[in-house]
Amino acid sequence: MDLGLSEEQEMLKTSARDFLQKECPKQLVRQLDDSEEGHSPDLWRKMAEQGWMGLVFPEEYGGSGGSFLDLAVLLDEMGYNILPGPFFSAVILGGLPIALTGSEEQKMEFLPRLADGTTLLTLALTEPTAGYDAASVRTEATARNGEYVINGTKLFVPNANVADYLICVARTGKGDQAESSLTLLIIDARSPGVRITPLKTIARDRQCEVVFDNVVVSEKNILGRPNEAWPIVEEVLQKATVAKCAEMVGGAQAVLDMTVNYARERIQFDRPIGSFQAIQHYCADMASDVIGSRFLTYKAAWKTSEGLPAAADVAMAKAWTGEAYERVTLLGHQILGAIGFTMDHDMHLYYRRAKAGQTIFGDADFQRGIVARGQGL
Amino acid sequence: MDLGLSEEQEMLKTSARDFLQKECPKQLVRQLDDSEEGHSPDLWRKMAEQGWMGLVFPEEYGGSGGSFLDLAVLLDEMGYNILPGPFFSAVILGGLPIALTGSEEQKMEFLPRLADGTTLLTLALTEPTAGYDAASVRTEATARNGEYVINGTKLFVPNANVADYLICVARTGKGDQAESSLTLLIIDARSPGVRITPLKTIARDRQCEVVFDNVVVSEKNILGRPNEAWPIVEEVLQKATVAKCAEMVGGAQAVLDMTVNYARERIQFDRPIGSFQAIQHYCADMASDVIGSRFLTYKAAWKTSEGLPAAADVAMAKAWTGEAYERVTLLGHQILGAIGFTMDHDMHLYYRRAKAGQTIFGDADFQRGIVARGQGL
Amino acid sequence: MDFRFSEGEEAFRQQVRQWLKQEIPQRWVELDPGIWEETEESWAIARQFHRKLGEKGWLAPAYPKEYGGLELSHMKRLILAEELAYNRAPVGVEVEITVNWVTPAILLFGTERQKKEYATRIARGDTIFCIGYSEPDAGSDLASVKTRAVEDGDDYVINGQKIWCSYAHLADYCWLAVRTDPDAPKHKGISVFIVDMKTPGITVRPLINILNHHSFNEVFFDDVRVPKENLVGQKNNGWYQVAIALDFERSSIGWAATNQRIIEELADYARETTRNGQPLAKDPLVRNQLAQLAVENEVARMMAYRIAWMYSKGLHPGYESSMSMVFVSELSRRTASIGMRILGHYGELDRGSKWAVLNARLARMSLSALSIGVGGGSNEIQRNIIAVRGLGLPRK
Amino acid sequence: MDFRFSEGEEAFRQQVRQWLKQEIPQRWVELDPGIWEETEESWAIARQFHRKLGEKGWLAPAYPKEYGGLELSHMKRLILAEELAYNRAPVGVEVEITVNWVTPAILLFGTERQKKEYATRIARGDTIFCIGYSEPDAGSDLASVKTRAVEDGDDYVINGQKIWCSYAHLADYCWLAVRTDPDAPKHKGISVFIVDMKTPGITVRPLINILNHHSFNEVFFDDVRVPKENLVGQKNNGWYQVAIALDFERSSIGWAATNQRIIEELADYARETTRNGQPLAKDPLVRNQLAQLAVENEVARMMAYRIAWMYSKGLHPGYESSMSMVFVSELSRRTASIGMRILGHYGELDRGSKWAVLNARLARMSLSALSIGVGGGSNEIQRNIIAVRGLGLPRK
Repeated sequence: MDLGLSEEQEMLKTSARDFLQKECPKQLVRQLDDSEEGHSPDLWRKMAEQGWMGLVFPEEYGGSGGSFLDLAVLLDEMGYNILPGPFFSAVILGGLPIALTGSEEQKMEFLPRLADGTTLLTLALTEPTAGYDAASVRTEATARNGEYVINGTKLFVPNANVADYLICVARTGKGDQAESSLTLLIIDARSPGVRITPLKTIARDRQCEVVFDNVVVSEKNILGRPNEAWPIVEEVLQKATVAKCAEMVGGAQAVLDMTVNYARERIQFDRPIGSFQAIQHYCADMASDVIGSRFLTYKAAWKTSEGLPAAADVAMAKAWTGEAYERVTLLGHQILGAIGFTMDHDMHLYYRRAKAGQTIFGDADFQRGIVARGQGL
Repeated sequence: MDLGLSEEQEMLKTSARDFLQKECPKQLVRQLDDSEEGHSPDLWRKMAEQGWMGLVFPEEYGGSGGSFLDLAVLLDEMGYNILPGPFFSAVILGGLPIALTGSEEQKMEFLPRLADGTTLLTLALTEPTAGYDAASVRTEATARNGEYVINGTKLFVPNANVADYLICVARTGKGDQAESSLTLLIIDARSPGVRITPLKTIARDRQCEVVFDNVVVSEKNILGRPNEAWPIVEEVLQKATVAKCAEMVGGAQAVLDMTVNYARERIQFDRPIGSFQAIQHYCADMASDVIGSRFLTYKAAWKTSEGLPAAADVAMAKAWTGEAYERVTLLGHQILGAIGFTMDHDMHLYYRRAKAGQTIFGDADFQRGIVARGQGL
Repeated sequence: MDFRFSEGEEAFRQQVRQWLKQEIPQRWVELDPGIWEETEESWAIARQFHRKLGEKGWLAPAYPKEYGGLELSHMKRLILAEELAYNRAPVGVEVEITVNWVTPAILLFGTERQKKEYATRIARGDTIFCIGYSEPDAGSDLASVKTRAVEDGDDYVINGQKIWCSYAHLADYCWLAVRTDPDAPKHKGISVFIVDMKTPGITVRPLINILNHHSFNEVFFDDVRVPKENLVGQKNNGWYQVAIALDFERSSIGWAATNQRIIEELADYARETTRNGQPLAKDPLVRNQLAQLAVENEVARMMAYRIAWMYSKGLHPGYESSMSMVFVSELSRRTASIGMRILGHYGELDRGSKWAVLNARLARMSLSALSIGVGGGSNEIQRNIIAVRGLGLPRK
Repeated sequence: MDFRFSEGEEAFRQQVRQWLKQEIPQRWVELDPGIWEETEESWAIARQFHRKLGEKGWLAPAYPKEYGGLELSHMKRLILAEELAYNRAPVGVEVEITVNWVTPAILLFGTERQKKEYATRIARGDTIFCIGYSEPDAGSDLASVKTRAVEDGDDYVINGQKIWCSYAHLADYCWLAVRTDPDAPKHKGISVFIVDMKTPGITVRPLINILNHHSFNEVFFDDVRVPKENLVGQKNNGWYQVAIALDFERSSIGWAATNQRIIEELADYARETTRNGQPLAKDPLVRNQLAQLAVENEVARMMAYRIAWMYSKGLHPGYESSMSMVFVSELSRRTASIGMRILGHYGELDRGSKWAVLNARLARMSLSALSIGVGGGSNEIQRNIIAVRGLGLPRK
């Protein structure tokens, strides 16, 4: 048993922290949060130079063949620094399905360009039900002379507004089971009939409405095997869930650090507020929440990385981390008081992301449903 | 609006507290808890002299015509002093159905003897499903020549071991609805075929298994109208639920008082522990739980007393008070530490009753189900 | 015991409701601003509405009639506050502050001139105060005030800085606590002044809150001259006066009524929304959560009623107000959190977004609720008060 | 990172499991005593089992081989502790105390004679200590010890009273903290002695716990003569020695494993029990609660693993142990509470009652769990430690 990171991972962690502190100061975070696109091509280029977008992809496709655990370490630091932009959607939601199920040709086409920062992808999965189940997919792709015509509305699609390609989960048949007639299609975001509208969220992430109105793509754009998309989607979702947990762990850690520093320095009633027992106990509970999140998340990430069955572990990590991150930010705000209620302070940036992280890929109740199945319930 | 008790109720409260402190000291509570019967005929006689058993029954049946709210005030004090014995089962579970639906003859037969302390009754409702719904009643009463033959097993019947009569809820037909074929029958506890086994509970209340094995009673023993028992049972349950809340409010108040006194006096690290912020905040939360319980309970009791629809209020009171009483006792134990873990201290007596109170007549989740219906969900 | 309102009180409630139905501007309903969400437009609407309320005598219904009040009973004031909040009338924090903190203190400690001049205008809705208590190094700890006032002829000359002054950029006056005796012990030597915000030397600098609105300000005092007649009460007695004022009827009923409305709207939403092929209202977890919110808000409401009832009995609630505020503030956060969770991804959508539901009120509330129970008079301090004043636990 | 145990460790786990399957007496399974539930019979079984464990070297596997230990790796000790607890082996609190508090302190501070004499016998399962720290006026506050030891020739003469001495009526020795210099500051002037419980002048008076068992005692010392050679470590250095000892590997893995077993049994029960015509396991609220317990216990388990892992890396966990204990103790209470709730009326039934389910373990646990995280080393103090030592928050 080894609960520590490897030397290489520690180096990755340190270099990521240094890079982000330097290249993505909170000032830039705020600027991007407030911008229309929520994406800095300049920062993106620099990240590509760090090799981050290709971290987990094989070397033959321009990646560096890192492990999923390496990616978790990187995401942890991104969460710590609340990096805005499409990294998560491009690499995890966009890149992973291609790496998992793409043809050699597709891999060669997309992965190197993802890795070198020239192409952005995302996954268009959820629809107005806002659920992560197969039955919720109603968008239809109808076969017609070697082409597919796509119609439907996708909702809460991350970073579609800057994506070059959308990987669309569409219904291509009328199987008995909701799961058995879904297909992945790679769609150029500039195709006629694609309409992308960013939604306004409190996390100021870029979730979008994507409408497909008689969008025509070639059958060569099918990713993986027709009607057999769901197991791939499930695998991507599972990985995305633990990846999101890694981000949240970093965020929660940052909130703890920020709060403890404040409590050490802020004087009230002639004492640092961190000397009051109530504040001490809040901080102790925050620390406990953070470490719990860290271990559950890294266990799930490690299992994922090793290719071991991890469904229950991932669900446990998300159930705990999603709620813990919210608790940690709420206590952070409680301890900071009025100063944390100002735009100028960073605390609310974390709080907003905690709320978004709690929801995406299924909230704690949803995850506990998966855990219960794992318990044989 | 008047959130205070009337002068008479204040007097009842004071006299009940004085009486119980004198006649039922904790020493007697422990003795009764440990005894086989859980009942002191001597104390019972004295309570009858106080007019407590007849408090809510009309004067013509030996009662004093008090209101349900008066009863709540009395139960509050009984909970404060954790009075053991069959008062609750005799007066509320046994007496109320007779007062609500009994024939003149039945009222004359049972109520005066209940009021003067010579007869004990209880309600035999729940069965091995342990649920408070009509469908759970499987015990059958089969009509035969002006008699009924009763077969079945009742479980968790309070104080059946000392009851003279059992009011049995039995199935007398095969209606379409579970609710439509239930009948109340008054059964002499010494009838052949009645077998009563007290169960051992951590609250050391006297919940019993009652087996009816071909028990024969006359059809004159039917209470109310045949096959129409369920609305009566529901009314009794609703009243019993708020009555139990009143008991719990008193118990929670006692725990708060006991804990605050201890925190004022116990010195650790050269200070009273009640001066530590953590302990102060625990106590503040306990006080908040107690007052919340008090208001929700008294509101429900007042509505019940006034004959106003109170289903949602009663469910709210029970949902809150059941959980609050447990929280309060848990914090009480936390603050008391080791001393509270000894048999000699009173705290655990309250904790045990809090656990029992939480369960009986449906736990908080069950009550929230009723509240949700009230919300139109 | 009687949990009913009297017939007269019920009639009054109906009267208020009717009036609000007519008088709340449609534009306000569209704007639907939450707490700490003043814009120039919403502020303008609110000021108009204040005057209307003032005309009815409902802006400061507690005041003596001679100072523009109605001397309305405590129970009716409770009802009024409940209806205003439930119906989302354009009454903001600034009125709460002016009406409930400033005037009562003026009436208690002020000169006859001050009472006449300010109380009456406040009751009419003509005058708004901001509060100058907090300083950068004294948030919860008022006794640490450093802003100085020095006598000079007929004036005091004030220098220093205040922070968290809500609506200072819009207020007519500041209710200012300053140090007038720097050599006295911390709690002594503080005085309270009424300062015209147009006085030269006052600079107001905005602090944008996390709802992206300008409610708070830093206020800088640079040789600000205030006539001596604007001293309220006794010189150097300010800490005591402020402590009394903070203790005035802080009505938590508004929060409870706000929650009530939102819990009802969530229930409506759950009834009307289908998820996984069945109404959300049939999901046992959702039912359980909404029911628990309803139960908790009933506790909050009763705690608030209790305060009004105590006043009506001539009792003076102390720790009971603290308890009520602690409970309702934490419940507001829970309501926002659980509400957002029930809405799922839709809960994240901000006001003005396509696909937003319930006018994004839950998302907004999840942010605004972060301001409740923190800072000056934080829930930690309130819990200390409950323990020490309410339960008699030792201070040390 | 690697969350797996090594092959050797897994093999060791299998070995322990096999052995426990053979060696746990059937009678013990029937008795199924929880914590603080020693009876004469269960005590006798436990003492037998201790000797068996001792023979395997598994009673004190951490000790140096020369004192009867196995010098087993930290990870294997973790596994051993986990399997013992999960399989409900007859190992009580008394062993935990003796093995994990007393001997490590003897090995650190004791004379060679003390090490040889006591450590070896403890490792064999021949000797049990009780702890004499708490006094009526010093529960969490060890520095307030008043029991006095005065030098007299070759002996110390001890007078005073101790309380909460678990198993003092059954123990062979007492590990006793007393004041040897009444004039020194509170934290100085305390010394630790090994006292034979058969020494004249010792009176043991039972305190019956709320499980109705005799675990705790008051112990009175009336001119008890203890040879000077029984002083452990330096005179007047006792407070420091005790603080170190309290800091020794306190394994929370036992609690986590105990919870794990119970959560699994609750899940079994939910699968096998029909309520309202469907298996309890289909009730969404029950599913949600059991899943949450499983998640929380996974946190508890990882916190415990972390401690062992840190030791295995040569690190010395401090606040990490506090965190682990706070978390698992509160989780144990939640497990008992939620478990009882899921069982409904059946959950209230005590051991030996007709109709009891899961051997009434939840009801028993709901009582025994009241003892965890309270009193000396309470969760409040542990949270202070986390804040101050772990997070660097200021003490004052």
